[in-house]
Amino acid sequence: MVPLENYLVLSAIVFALGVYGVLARRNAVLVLMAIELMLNAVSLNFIAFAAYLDPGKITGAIFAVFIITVAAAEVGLALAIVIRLFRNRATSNVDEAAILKW
Amino acid sequence: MTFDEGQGYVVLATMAVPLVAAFLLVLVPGTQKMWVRYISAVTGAIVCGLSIYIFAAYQVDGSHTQMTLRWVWVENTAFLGKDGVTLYLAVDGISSTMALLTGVVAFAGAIASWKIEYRNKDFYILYWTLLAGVFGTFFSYDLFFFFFFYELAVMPLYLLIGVWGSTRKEYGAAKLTLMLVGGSVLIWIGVFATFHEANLGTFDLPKLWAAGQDGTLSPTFQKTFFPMMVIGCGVLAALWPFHTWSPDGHMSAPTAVSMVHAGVLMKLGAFGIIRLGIQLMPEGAAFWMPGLMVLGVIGAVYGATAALTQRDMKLISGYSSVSHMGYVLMGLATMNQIGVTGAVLQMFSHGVMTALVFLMIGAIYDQAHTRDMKDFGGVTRVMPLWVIFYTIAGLANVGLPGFSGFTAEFHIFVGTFKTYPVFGGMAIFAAALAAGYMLRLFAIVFFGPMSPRWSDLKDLTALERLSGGMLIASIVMMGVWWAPFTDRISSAVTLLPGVTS
Amino acid sequence: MGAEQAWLLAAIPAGFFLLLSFFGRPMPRGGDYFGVISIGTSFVLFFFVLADFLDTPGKVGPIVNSIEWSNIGDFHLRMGIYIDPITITMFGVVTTVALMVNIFSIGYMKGEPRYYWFFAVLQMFAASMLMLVMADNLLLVYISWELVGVCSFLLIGFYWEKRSATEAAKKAFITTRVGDVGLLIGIILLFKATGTFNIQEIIHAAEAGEIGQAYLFIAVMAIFLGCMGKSAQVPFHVWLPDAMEGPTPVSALIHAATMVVAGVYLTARLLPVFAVADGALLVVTIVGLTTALLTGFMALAQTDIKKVLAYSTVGQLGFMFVALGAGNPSVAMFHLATHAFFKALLFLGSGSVIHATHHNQEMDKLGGLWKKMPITGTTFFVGSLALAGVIPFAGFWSKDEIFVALNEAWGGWAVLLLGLAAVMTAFYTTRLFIRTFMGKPKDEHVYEHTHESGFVMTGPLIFLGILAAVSGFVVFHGVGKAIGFPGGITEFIFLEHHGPHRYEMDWGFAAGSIGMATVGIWAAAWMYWGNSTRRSTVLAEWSPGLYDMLQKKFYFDELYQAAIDRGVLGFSYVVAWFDRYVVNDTGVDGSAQATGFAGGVLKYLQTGRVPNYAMAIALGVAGLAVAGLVVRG
Amino acid sequence: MRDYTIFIPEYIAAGSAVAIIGLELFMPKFRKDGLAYLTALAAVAWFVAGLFFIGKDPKSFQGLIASDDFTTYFRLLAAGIVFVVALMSAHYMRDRTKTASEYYGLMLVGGCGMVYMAAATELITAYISLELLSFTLYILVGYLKRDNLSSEASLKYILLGAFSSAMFLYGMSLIYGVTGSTTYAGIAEALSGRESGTDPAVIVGFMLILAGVGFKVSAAPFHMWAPDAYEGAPMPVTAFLSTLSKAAGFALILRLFSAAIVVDAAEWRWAVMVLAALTMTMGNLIAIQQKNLKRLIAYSSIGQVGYMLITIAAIGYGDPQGGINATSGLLIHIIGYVASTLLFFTALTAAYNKTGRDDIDGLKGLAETQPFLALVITCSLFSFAGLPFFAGFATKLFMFQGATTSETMWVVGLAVLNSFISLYYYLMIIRQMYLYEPVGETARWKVNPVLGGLAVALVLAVLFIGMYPGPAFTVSEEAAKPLFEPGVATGMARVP
Repeated sequence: MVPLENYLVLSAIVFALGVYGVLARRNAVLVLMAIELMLNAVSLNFIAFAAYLDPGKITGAIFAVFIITVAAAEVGLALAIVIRLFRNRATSNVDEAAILKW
Repeated sequence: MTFDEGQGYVVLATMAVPLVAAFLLVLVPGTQKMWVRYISAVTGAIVCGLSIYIFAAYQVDGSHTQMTLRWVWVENTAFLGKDGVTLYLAVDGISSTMALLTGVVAFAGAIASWKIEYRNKDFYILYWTLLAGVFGTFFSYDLFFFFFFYELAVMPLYLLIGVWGSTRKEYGAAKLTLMLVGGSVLIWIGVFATFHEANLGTFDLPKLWAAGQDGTLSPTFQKTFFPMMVIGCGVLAALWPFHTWSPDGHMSAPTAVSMVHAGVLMKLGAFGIIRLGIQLMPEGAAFWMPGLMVLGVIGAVYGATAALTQRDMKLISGYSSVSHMGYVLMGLATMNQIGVTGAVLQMFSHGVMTALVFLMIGAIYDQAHTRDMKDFGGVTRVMPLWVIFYTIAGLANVGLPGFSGFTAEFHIFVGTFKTYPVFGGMAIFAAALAAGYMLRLFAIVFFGPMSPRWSDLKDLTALERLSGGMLIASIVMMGVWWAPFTDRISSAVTLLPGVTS
Repeated sequence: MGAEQAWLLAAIPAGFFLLLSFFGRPMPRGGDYFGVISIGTSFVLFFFVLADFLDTPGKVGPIVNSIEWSNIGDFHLRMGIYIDPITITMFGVVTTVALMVNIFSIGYMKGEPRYYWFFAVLQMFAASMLMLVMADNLLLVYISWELVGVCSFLLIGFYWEKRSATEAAKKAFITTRVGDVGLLIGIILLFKATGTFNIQEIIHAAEAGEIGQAYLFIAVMAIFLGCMGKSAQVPFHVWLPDAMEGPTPVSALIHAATMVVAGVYLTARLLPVFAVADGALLVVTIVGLTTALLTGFMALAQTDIKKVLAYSTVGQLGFMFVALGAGNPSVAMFHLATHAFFKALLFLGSGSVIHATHHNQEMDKLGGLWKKMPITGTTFFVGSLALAGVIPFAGFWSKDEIFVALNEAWGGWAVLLLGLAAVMTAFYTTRLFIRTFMGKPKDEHVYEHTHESGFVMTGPLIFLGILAAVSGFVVFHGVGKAIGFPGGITEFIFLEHHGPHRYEMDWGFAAGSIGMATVGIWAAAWMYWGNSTRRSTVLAEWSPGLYDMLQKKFYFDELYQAAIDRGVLGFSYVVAWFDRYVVNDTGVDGSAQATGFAGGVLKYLQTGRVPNYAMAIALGVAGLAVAGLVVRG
Repeated sequence: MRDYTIFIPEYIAAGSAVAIIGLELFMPKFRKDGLAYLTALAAVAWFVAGLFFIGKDPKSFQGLIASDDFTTYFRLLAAGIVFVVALMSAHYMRDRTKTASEYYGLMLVGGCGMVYMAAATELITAYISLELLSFTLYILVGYLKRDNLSSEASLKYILLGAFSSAMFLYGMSLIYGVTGSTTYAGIAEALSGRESGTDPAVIVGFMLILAGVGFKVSAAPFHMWAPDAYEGAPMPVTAFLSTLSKAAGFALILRLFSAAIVVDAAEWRWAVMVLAALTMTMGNLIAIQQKNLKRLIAYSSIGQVGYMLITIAAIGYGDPQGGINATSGLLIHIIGYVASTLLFFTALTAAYNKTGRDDIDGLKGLAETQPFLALVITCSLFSFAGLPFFAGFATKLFMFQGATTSETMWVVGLAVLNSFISLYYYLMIIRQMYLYEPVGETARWKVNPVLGGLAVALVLAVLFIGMYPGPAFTVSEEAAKPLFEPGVATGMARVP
């Protein structure tokens, strides 16, 4: 059986990639994708922990399901807002959405 | 209901009448300017009468605190144990004297503000709120309410100065308010620390005092937090070097606010040092008092020196207030009966005489629209009564016998000499400088040839005479027959911890 | 009325002060008659007190009456009166001169603005002065001391429309105030050592040796500083000549006869304490001598009648201090009294002249006035003789006694120096008299309009003239006995352990005194008799520099002015600058600005860009996690 | 046992939300301000229903959701906030949008989210309720679709919100990994049962959770979304954000920290203290430089969060009684803060409806043209600054007192200093109103009676709490107690 650590390291790497994506990407949609990566990493974590540590082996999985559901809703909402912004400003570059500052 | 409880309601009324007046004024339409004035005058008279009663009815031979009123406010909740927060009002010898001061100055200020036309309703609302705060602080025997009223007294100042003031009023108002609240920051911290350290679950001051004296508040604690309390209160008492709001603030403030502020509010600071410093942390006081003495002396000399070359009359009084409050701090720092009594005497004395000075400056500024001494000269020709009043105030300021200033300063000097002869000498020297700046003002403003520009200045109005007359009566009373004051004050001072005879 | 009720002497004028100052203005003639009534009552009461005092069993024993004033813990303050021969003498001097001056002023001040106010303040002054001399404790002394100072201030500045008057008033008050710093320090030091303000108790404590020598010396010197200020001793003398800006009756009462002698009075009162402190009396002597000499020189070159008299007053006060320095209060008080009479006379006389010549007090414009003003001239002549120390006028006896006492105490060198001062006194007095009353008028216009003053003014002159002529005789045992005293003045006023001392004429000293007076008078006559311009300018020609220095009064004023401008005011400017720019603008406003600036910088962290915000979150988490691992791991 | 009755108040709220949305769907011409009044009515019903739960025995739904006094406290608070904000929005939204029902519906739903955040005793539930509130806020912030700022604010909020909830989740996953449980009781039991020594996963997990909740309450350095979102959002939503969202965040923090991870307080309390210090300082310093009122209040509320966080640290440092002290302090301050903020925004909305300006200069001369509003705004600002007579004084004093322990003393001092700095920018606002003449029109104008009445009621509330804090404090203590007593709230006997 693959040791738990492998899952955790994978999850950490994916999470870090997600964080990198959020920090580095300028397109709002890509930022959203990066956030999805992070959420996926979390789900992976939960499932791995559930499988290895939780005697009931179920809570983590439930959590993962919820995360997926919420993430879907989140992306839907976020895309709607991005489109809203695109309509108003003809851009989806997060750097250009910077009227509000200081 | 015992007699003492009944008197407790008098104390409550003294504090509450201004509040009620403020509330009534909220209901009066702003266009009814005369009604606003009548209500304020009546309020002033009532408050003044009540405070005279408190002063007169205080039993010198009676118990330490009299006229007690206790209403439980919040108790047995979370960290508050029994008597957690109580509306605990009472007077001792010191606060009865201060109450008298406040009553007189409040009435004088209220009728001196008669001629305010611009939004006088708002002015009086704030004015009476401020005074409720002042009275409340003097009467509070509960730390929560002490601080509550202390802040309440500071709160309205920004608008009072900012809206009705003159000469760089925004700057003066902001600086004054911020510095005073900045001082109370330190008191806040001290309050939290004290409550936590005493661990009694109560803000009841007598219990906390007992804790301070029996060592529940450890010496280390007291030494750490005493400076905070004293500097916090000291800002309001123009403790050097936290005094700079005084010249600027007074310069900007309208007449009545200057009167009340210099007359009464600055006393709150010194009063706070007694209540929260000496009484709450006697060990800290014993340790730090020499430091306070040094600052007091610096303030006394420094204020007088800086006043020597000022040209704005209000600046002179602003700096002289710094100097006189320096005496108060010195008196407190002597930690002996005569000195501390002198400090409280000086609080009263400086209160009435500075109120008179500012009343006079206001009387001429309203007509001349300038306070620059060099603009004036020979004013005696057109305003003889004004000159007489101002002269009395000035001479009291100089410490001339027969006026309150001497009585107070004399006691402070005697007290100071007992422990710090050199500082006492410097303080007396500063009193000589006071003669310098006051006489300079007399010579330039009152005397000499008169510029025709001022030929139509009017002398004091009837209201100003009444207002000034009351203050002069207080000045002369204390100057000539000071036993009623010293009896009351010393009856309380004797019981202060750490004060030697 | 018993002597215990002597406080009425002060209370009555005080009451009239209130009456006049509140209601004087609308009264007919400004209520000037109330002034006379007020002081007159005190004057009459003085005789009751005197009679009662002399009647007291044991004769000259002091009379004490005091009440408790305030209590602070175990600090009990009592206020009361203490009547002894010194007080009695001062009572006599003050009430007499004050009464004369009040009467004189009715004529002199006629038609002046604020007429009622003048009389009101005179009452206030009389009350304070009387309180000063009967106070049984130093606190009350200090209180009265300051009150007379304020009256002096108000009266010098009576003509406040004149800048010079205002400046003079200010100068007088502040100069004496500087001395008062010392006085108050001294009083408090003595209180600290003895725990009381009561003069007699302090004296007992000092004599019992309860106070350390050095401490006592410092305390006594501090008090003496106050006395010097009040009595215008060098270097505090500068205010008195300027004080001549006040109305002349005021100069007579306050700046010649009474207030300025308060310093002498207080030193005399505390002389036992001075005597205990080693060296204190020497200092007193030196100050007195210096003053007598310097002001003698200064008076030589003055042309203003009143200024000459002012310098002469300072000089005579110096004489009194010399007497005190010799440890002899009786002589000092004796000279104080005679001086009060003749100097008041001279001032009132000069007031009469000034009044008659429409406010002309420059000798250069006067002259030959005797013919026009016989009464004034005669009485002035008497006064001058008394001042010059011509036998048998009052000044001779008291001055002669001073020489005797001085010789006993400090020996010949001091006598010589003081003798020089006496010569100069005779010189400038003669010069003054000759240039004002003798010779030909220098300004015909002024001369034409001059006329003798009315009786209300000449009456007091005559009365004081008589006193100036005869009051010196009280030094004799027989004379004193005849008017009811135990004997001559030295048998009436004395220090307890010195005991009464019966006056014996010392012919050697008397001859010396007469000689000195003669020399001075002769020299002045030689120079100024008969409008001889050649001789009168002999000094100016011989040494213009010296003459200029005399006229400029040894540059004291210039020196002080520079010290005040450069020193005190300069320091004040520095402090004010420091307060504005360092404490306020840098400290207070600076910290406010720094806070605002910090906010201004920090707000640029808020770039408005999502990646930056996300970076902040990420860094925050990372930072916390790392810190956590370091701290806790 | 499945006791569905404990959700009755939320049934009312959520049902009303659906009803209101449906109403507009079927009656598009229905008055838009009418919707607001209906919402307010629903909030009243919600509130009244909530009243029945006061002092009842705590109940738990499957160990996931607890209904106790703590929950009820936030239930009533949520209903109150929704009531005020709905009334506040009536004219504002009527003038600016064609459809308003979702706005009001979401507001009610968001309120439910807050209640569940307070009630959740399990991580998944907590997360879901957090997202429930967040989603409604994302939409509300961007509700003015055609408004550039509104949509930008919304975008920033959702991107960063999602980012931080990912952090939060990652933290939860680590804690789950260490403890093997997602219920607070299970976590606490597992944490206290661990052998001594510190597990890096626990530390990192705590920090990530801290970041997640810190984002919610806008603690520095996770606060940066707040000023932008506040400024861009419609005015009433700003009020909603600064009251309900903050209170909800603290509800979650309180239950989570005191019930689940207090046993390992040594691992996180210092971090909370540091965050508190950083937050209050950043918030107040930057606020000095602001020109826009909404933005200024955003920074000011960040400062307030800094103060409130001290109590969380104090819970970590204290014993159960200390925890009750600190928590009741925090809860009473939340009452005071919410009341003052709502008061401020009520008045500001009234002014904004007239002038259309939300910068500080826009208030110039308000004391001349509308003295009542000027007075109300002054009251609220003084209350923020903690001056007496107003709620802020008493509540802040009690909060700081409750939060004072030997260890947190220095942050309390810093907090007081900061509240002094805050006075400066409050005075700047007051200065504009009172010291300057109005620009343009100087005639007096009338305030909408609804807003006026609301303002009067809130002023009275603020004054009452300020002068007689006893009742509010008792309520706060009652609400705080369940967190620190063994029982439903923690689901277990408290671990020492």
